[in-house]
Amino acid sequence: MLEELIVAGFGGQGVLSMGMTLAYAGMVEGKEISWMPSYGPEMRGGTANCITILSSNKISSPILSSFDTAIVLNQPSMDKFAPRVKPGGLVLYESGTILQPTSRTDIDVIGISATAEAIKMKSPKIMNMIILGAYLHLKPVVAIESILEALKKVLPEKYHHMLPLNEQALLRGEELVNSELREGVMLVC
Amino acid sequence: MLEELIVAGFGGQGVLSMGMTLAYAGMVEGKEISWMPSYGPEMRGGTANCITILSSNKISSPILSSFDTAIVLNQPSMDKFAPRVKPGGLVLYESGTILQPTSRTDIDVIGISATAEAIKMKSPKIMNMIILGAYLHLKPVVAIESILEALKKVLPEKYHHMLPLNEQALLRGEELVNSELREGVMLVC
Amino acid sequence: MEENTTTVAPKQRKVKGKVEIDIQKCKACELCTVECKEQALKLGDSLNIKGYRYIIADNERCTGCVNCALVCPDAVITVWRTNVKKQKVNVTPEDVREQLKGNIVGSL
Amino acid sequence: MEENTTTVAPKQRKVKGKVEIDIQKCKACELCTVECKEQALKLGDSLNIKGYRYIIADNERCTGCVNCALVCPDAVITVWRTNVKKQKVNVTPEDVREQLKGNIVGSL
Amino acid sequence: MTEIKLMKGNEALAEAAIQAGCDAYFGYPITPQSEVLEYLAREMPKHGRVVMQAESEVASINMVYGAAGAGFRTMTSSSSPGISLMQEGISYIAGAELPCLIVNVNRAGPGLGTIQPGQGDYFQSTKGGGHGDYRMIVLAPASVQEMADHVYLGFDLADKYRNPVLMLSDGAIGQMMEKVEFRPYKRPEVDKSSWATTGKPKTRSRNYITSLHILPEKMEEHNLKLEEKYRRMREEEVRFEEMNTEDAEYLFVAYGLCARICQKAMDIARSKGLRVGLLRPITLFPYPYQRVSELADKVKLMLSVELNSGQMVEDVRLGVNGKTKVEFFGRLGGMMPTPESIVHHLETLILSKNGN
Amino acid sequence: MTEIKLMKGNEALAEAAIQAGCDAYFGYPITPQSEVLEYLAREMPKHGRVVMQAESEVASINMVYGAAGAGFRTMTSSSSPGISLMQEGISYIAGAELPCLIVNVNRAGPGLGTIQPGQGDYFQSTKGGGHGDYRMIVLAPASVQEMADHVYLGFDLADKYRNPVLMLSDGAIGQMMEKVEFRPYKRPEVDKSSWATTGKPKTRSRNYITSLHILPEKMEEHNLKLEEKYRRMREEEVRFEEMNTEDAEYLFVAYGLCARICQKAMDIARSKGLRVGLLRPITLFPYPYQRVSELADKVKLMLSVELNSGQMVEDVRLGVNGKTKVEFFGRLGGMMPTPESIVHHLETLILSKNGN
Amino acid sequence: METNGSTDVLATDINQEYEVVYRKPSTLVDVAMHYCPGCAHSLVHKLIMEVVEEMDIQEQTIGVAPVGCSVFAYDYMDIDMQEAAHGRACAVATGIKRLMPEKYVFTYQGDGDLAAIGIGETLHAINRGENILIVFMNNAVYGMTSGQMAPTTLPGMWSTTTPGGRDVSFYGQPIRVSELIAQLPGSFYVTRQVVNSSNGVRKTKKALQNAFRYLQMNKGTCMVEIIGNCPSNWKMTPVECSDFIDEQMIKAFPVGDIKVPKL
Amino acid sequence: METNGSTDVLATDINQEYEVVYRKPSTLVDVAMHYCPGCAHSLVHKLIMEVVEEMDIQEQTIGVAPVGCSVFAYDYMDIDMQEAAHGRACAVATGIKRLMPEKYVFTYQGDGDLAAIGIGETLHAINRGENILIVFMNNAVYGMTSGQMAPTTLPGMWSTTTPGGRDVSFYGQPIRVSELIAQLPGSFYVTRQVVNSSNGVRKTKKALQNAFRYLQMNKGTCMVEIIGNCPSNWKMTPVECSDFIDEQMIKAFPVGDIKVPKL
Ligand SMILES: Cc1ncc(C[n+]2csc(CCOP(=O)(O)OP(=O)(O)O)c2C)c(N)n1
Ligand SMILES: Cc1ncc(C[n+]2csc(CCOP(=O)(O)OP(=O)(O)O)c2C)c(N)n1
Ligand code: SF4
Ligand code: SF4
Ligand code: SF4
Ligand code: SF4
Ligand code: SF4
Ligand code: SF4
Ligand SMILES: [Mg+2]
Ligand SMILES: [Mg+2]
Repeated sequence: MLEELIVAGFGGQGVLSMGMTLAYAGMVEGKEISWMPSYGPEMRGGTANCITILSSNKISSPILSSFDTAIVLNQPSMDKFAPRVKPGGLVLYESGTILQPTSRTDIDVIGISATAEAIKMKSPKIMNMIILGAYLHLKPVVAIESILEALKKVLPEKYHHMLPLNEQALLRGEELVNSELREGVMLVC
Repeated sequence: MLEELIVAGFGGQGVLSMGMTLAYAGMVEGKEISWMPSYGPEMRGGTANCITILSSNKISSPILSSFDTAIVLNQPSMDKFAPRVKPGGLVLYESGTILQPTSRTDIDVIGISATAEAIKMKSPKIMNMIILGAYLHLKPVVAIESILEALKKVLPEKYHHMLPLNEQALLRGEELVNSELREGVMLVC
Repeated sequence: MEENTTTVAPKQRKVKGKVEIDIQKCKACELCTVECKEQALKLGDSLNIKGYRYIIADNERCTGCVNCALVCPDAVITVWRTNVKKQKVNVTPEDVREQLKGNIVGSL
Repeated sequence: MEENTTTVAPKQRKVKGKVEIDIQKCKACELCTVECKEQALKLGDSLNIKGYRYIIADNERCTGCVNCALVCPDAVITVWRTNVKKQKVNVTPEDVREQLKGNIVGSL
Repeated sequence: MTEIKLMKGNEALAEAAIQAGCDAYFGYPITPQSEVLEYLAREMPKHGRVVMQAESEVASINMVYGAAGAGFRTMTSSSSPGISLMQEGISYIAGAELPCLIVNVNRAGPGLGTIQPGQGDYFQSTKGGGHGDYRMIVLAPASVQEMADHVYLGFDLADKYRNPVLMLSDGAIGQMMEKVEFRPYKRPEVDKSSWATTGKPKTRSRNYITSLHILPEKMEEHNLKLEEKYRRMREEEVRFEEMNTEDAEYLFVAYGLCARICQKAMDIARSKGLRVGLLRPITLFPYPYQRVSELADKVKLMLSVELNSGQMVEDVRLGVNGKTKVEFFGRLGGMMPTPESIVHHLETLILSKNGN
Repeated sequence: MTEIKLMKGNEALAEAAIQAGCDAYFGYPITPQSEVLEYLAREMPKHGRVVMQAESEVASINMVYGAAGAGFRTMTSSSSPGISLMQEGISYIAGAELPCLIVNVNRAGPGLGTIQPGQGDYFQSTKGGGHGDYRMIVLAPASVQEMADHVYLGFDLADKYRNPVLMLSDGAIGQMMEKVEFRPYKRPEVDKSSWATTGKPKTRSRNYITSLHILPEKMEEHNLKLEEKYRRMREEEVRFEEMNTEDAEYLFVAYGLCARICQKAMDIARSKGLRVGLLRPITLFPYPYQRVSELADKVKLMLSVELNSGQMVEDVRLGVNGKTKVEFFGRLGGMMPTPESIVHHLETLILSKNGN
Repeated sequence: METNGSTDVLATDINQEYEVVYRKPSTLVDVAMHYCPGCAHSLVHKLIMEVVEEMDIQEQTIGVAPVGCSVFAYDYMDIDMQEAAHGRACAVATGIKRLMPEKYVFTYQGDGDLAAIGIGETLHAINRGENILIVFMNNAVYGMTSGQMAPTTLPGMWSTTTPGGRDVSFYGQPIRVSELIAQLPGSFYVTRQVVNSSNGVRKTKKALQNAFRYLQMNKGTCMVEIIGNCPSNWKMTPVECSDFIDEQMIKAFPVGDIKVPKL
Repeated sequence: METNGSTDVLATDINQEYEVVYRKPSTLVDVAMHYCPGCAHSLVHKLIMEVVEEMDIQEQTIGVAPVGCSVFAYDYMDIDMQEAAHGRACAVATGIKRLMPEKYVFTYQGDGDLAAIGIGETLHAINRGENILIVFMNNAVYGMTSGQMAPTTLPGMWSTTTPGGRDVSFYGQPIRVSELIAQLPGSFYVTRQVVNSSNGVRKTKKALQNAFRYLQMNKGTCMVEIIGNCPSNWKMTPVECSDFIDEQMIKAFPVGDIKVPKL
């Protein structure tokens, strides 16, 4: 098993923690993992991204030029990373923020209005968990249980009461994908 | 013409200026010259020396391991440099300060009581000029006139009134050597 | 918010002011809103390209006191005012050089 | 120098002192000679191995006031004194530790 | 079995320092390694160890001098510009023979440059960025695990040779997260009482720490003593890793992060039928010249891949000494070569070579 | 004809700086080069130039940054430990592409070491003691005359390439006196208005001096621009001197003071019938690899003679690339090899070689 | 320029009926600054550029940027500038000013830059009485590197390197740079200001105007210390920061003139 | 030991009839020091070692030598010592003291070392309140490098780098380190003394004793500044130096306690 994923978006969108959660979940399942953030003066705005690799074998390069999946949360990231997705790969994006998805037809391109959904759920911060839920439904590289396990590590103690909310968000993401698919989005493969 | 000379003694004995005067005189006569001082925390006592080379041809190494002449003004310098004089070379020393001259017989070894003489002349500082005079009498590598010329450069303006005194000192050195020789010191060659 | 405003109705005012917000550079720090005694400024709901909810001005309330502009870190506020003559606030380079000849000047 | 000395003749003194000079370490700085009110110290004529004219002491004049020793940078002076009991000057480590338990002590 | 953690390289480094019994850390913040100081600021006090944010890198390295001189296990870390400021101090530490660990999380330069990863400090690290003839053992971790392992190794080698050890990492390895395991560590016994300045008892003569030998004769003696030590390092401490060298026709030579990328490039190349191997120097000083020389007899071409304009390649050439072709491929300014680009570069070289 | 003076190397350097139109000197005292600052403190004000004793070498190099950045001909000088403290500043100056002259009157290290002459800073000077990929043109004067001549040359090259130039001298050349002639000097016209921070008129966009390029893409662009500059230097600025190479069987390679000593050693060797030649690199960067390579085809053995533990010898090997035998002879800690000892070493090498 | 405002007024008649009473200075480059929302750096950049514009000294002014969040100052101030190594701005400014004594030279530095690594260069420049202006942005934290302790961090104040709050028994008290350097004969004008209110801004600008004028006299170093904020690392909103400054910062760093020349 | 003294007294009966009232401390290594004749460095070395002997803290004391003429201090003081890089003694001492809080740690520094290149490390160590003693030898010149200007060189005073005398309009006023650092809360005891007379020596020794005692309290940094001489570079005899100190130096550097703890 090998999944080479990039998550990209604005600073505050929880891009890094999404990748990190996935990495922890991978560890929970005894997979080999690598999480490589872009770092820099994010604090002063700008974009952030991280490459997360899950594999059943030892991982060589933590740095990649093409990906199985790109999760993009703003337009610049869509423009930058969609072209780098391997044929047959997946682009999952936040459809509220991104108005021009890629026009590629050799990959799956699926948008989720996670931001709006998060606001509905009264906690904008969990937007990234909704996306993660959607992603895992499309590509079950780790089990939801492992994610919840992972969240215990990622979230500081004092936020553990939020775990249920996060679980809801993950499930909400799942549902959203399903409806999307029902609305007839064709998966390439 | 090539003269490879080392002058060595205590800090305050005017060792460096003696060599420098000689170097200037060499320049006055259009010779090639090199003057290499030992430097370091002399100020805090210890010994000083300088290698002075006069030559009619371009000088390669300013640093030498053997010398045509060694002018030594204290015992440590005698012990250190007398052995490094080329066979047939000259060791000229201050006989008031140095009690054990070298026992070498393949070189000329001549002592001058310049310190006592300088005190007689009421200016201990010119001890080095007396020695220089003696040296130039034994080895006229430059003319006395050139030395006087040189002193004008070496001495700051305000000391130029001392020039006559220096000249006397040079001549006194000459005489001292003569008497020494009269007292039957044999020159090897 | 409208309720608890204590400002007199614009019409009565001698001095009228207007502000203009360079919305794409606004970062929604809200330092200006705090400074505006007339509550003429508030955060809007729409986002600018940087993703910030930029400031909306209600110029009917504005007296042109420039306080908002002074505290705006990103210099995105321009302020106009009527009857400026009476109480000159704007400082042109010329004025300042003039004053500088004399003693230290205060800023506006 | 002998002439203008104002000190009483040694014999009358209650306290007699003696100094010892570690001549090979003396650098002829003459700081001690200035300090010695009894003119008991002066530069000699002979040189030590370092080439310095070291200090000669005339212990008949010495009161053991230790001033010379205090100012000697190179710590080459040792001072003795009679009747030390009366006005103890020397300080042994023990004394000092004793005193240190109390308040700050002055040095001798 | 010890617990496996998921950690950033910088954090793994810091945690390992604690487990290695590091007594004191002195450092000054700089991206991309501030996590080291921040982690230790949280954790060290719990172990009664000393952690201090110094007023500068110059102060840091001189605090290290003092603490190491007193016989304590001491370290500092910084990134390129900060390491440059330490050069005088490092030269002093080497001259005074003080064991300590210095970590450079290399970023791209020169000057302020950028905070993205780089390997532009190779020369500074291996040939001595400071003045005078001195050497540090230079370790080049290539994974988060090694960020931890090299801390133990580094401290032990420092004590073994009474010499500073440098870990030359980079921003990517410092920032990335991987699994890391902290294996039980047994600290070797070292007796520093003959030189450490712990206060002079009546029973021994005083200890003093100095790099000053004003008499050239004495200084040369001291230099020769150091050279002898460096010779021993060259003999005993060379470390490297190699992959697929048995049948390799072409060899990638790379360290640190680059070695990881080259490993992927190697796989791609092999999948294309190119017999490529990889040599990863783990110690950059002492350098595996010997092994390079042996491999030079076997391969047609060596490609040194670095995040700089070509520094380690000089050591590859010195090892090869003309016996085979040596080429260089690198990216600069914090840019990363992709595995594909490396393979592509190799292919063009092979073509042009056959061209000749 | 210009007057011939008898001067110390350090004084000749200082006088040349004045005659080269140096606008400003910032420095901090250190043996064996304090004469430079002292001479200029006496003479510069007479010419209305700026000379300032800074509070440290760190301050000096950053004052140089400021003055050079404003477009003025600026220099500093120091000796080994002081130069180490300047490494960050030098890296910044190289990164910001500021023309200036830096003089290192090399003494023996590491650490405080001793004040006697050394060549232990060769690596630091030529490979970059600071962080990141940068290069300075490095000039190695071997006489008091060159201490003067290289100042003109250094300033001109600095302006030509908008790059710092380093003069790597040593304590002996700095302290010794020889004849020196100050030939009339014509300063090339250079227009710095496109970058120097002299105050922004309405007529041009602002100039700013920086080494920061936060985006890797931009930083790499900048690095590549620098590399192109360094490539041009390698092409256009290699300088060396050779003696008796036509018929040489054995070659001494040495720079600075060592080259002078080797010259005498060569004469002695020839008087003994050994066909010895001498190659003296004048630019240490760019290094005369090409010429070394050519000579490697002709000679049986190259002996690199240095006042260190063997640094330049690596560049000799890189130039030779296995084509002939390369050996090293050096003294350390401020000790000087005598001409005789060099010849003796060569003879034993020849014997042992024939032994094989 | 995309703007809003009461739509019934057209730009043209605005200019007839109304007069501009505040506009961004022309000397401030018209780009979005990289600073976090509400960051005092941007505000102070603006003020300096207002003074430069009003005094019409753009061509006579050279600025020196530090290493810190304001490292990019040269992207925003439309004057010739140099970016100095971390802490060395005063040395760089010395190099510039000594060669161009007729110019206005100022440094812009953060507390880490000026008071930690750069305290030596700062003190010596001031002791020499370099005729430069030092604009000192004191936000009590290392902003750019994300929140480590600065020499000015308040006792007990949290930072990433003082997770338990600054322990003065370990790190000592915050350094009051202005009071310290006012001791040096070389300093000519030293003042500390805040910019967390329109009045503070007015005073700060006045201080900057004074400083630039004093530079003309070549009587010594001027320092304008500004108590700034760092919303991102203080973990507060800009408005909360303003309160924190009033309630905490100015207790440790009293606002006002510390050294004023008697003319 | 080759000595002289009135020859009629034999060493033996000396010890019966007389008692030693002054002898070189056993903690001072019995070798000739390299310092120039009359140099205050040697004198102050002696005083420090007297205190260490009297307090019997040889085993608890670690000294840090600077780069300067006193770089060789470790050849003379019979205690464990470290030789620090130029100007960094306070950083080195911090490293030692923080790891061995129970020890007495002192630095011995010249004015160039402490106040020029080292002012940053010095100030920060004191601001942290490091519990160390700084013995500051102020001889207003760079002795070791042969007479360049120091930060403490007097206005108009000649040095090899101020051939026309120190021009304060160019280099500023001499820095009064003790007054400056007394401002810092971290400093606990700050005093300035002279050693050009037996009384000065007595006071200086007392100051050193106080300082070592205060170190036991761990209340902050102690500094004992000593106005020293430099016959070789002042171009005066030691005795002339003593007068110069009384007539010139103490005007610029007033002698006495600058900060005394209220206990
Ligand atoms: C030599 C060196 N050390 C450390 C750094 C990392 N660094 C960059 S900015 C900074 C401090 C910033 O704090 P401050 O000066 O207060 O500026 P602010 O960002 O708070 O405005 C540090 C430590 C560096 N770039 N160079
Ligand atoms: C980094 C560095 N810069 C400069 C020097 C040269 N240097 C040695 S001692 C010294 C200053 C000595 O003056 P001071 O500190 O006053 O001590 P003093 O000799 O007067 O007692 C200098 C500049 C050095 N050794 N290292
Ligand atoms: S100018 Fe005054 S009244 Fe108008 S919006 Fe700004 S603060 Fe409010
Ligand atoms: S102060 Fe300026 S940036 Fe902040 S919210 Fe108001 S207009 Fe926007
Ligand atoms: S002890 Fe007093 S009296 Fe005796 S020699 Fe010394 S100074 Fe003179
Ligand atoms: S003070 Fe000491 S060194 Fe100086 S002359 Fe007197 S005895 Fe000699
Ligand atoms: S980190 Fe702090 S100082 Fe830096 S830009 Fe953001 S708010 Fe301003
Ligand atoms: S040079 Fe000055 S400070 Fe140094 S030893 Fe001599 S007199 Fe003392
Ligand atoms: Mg700050
Ligand atoms: Mg001094």
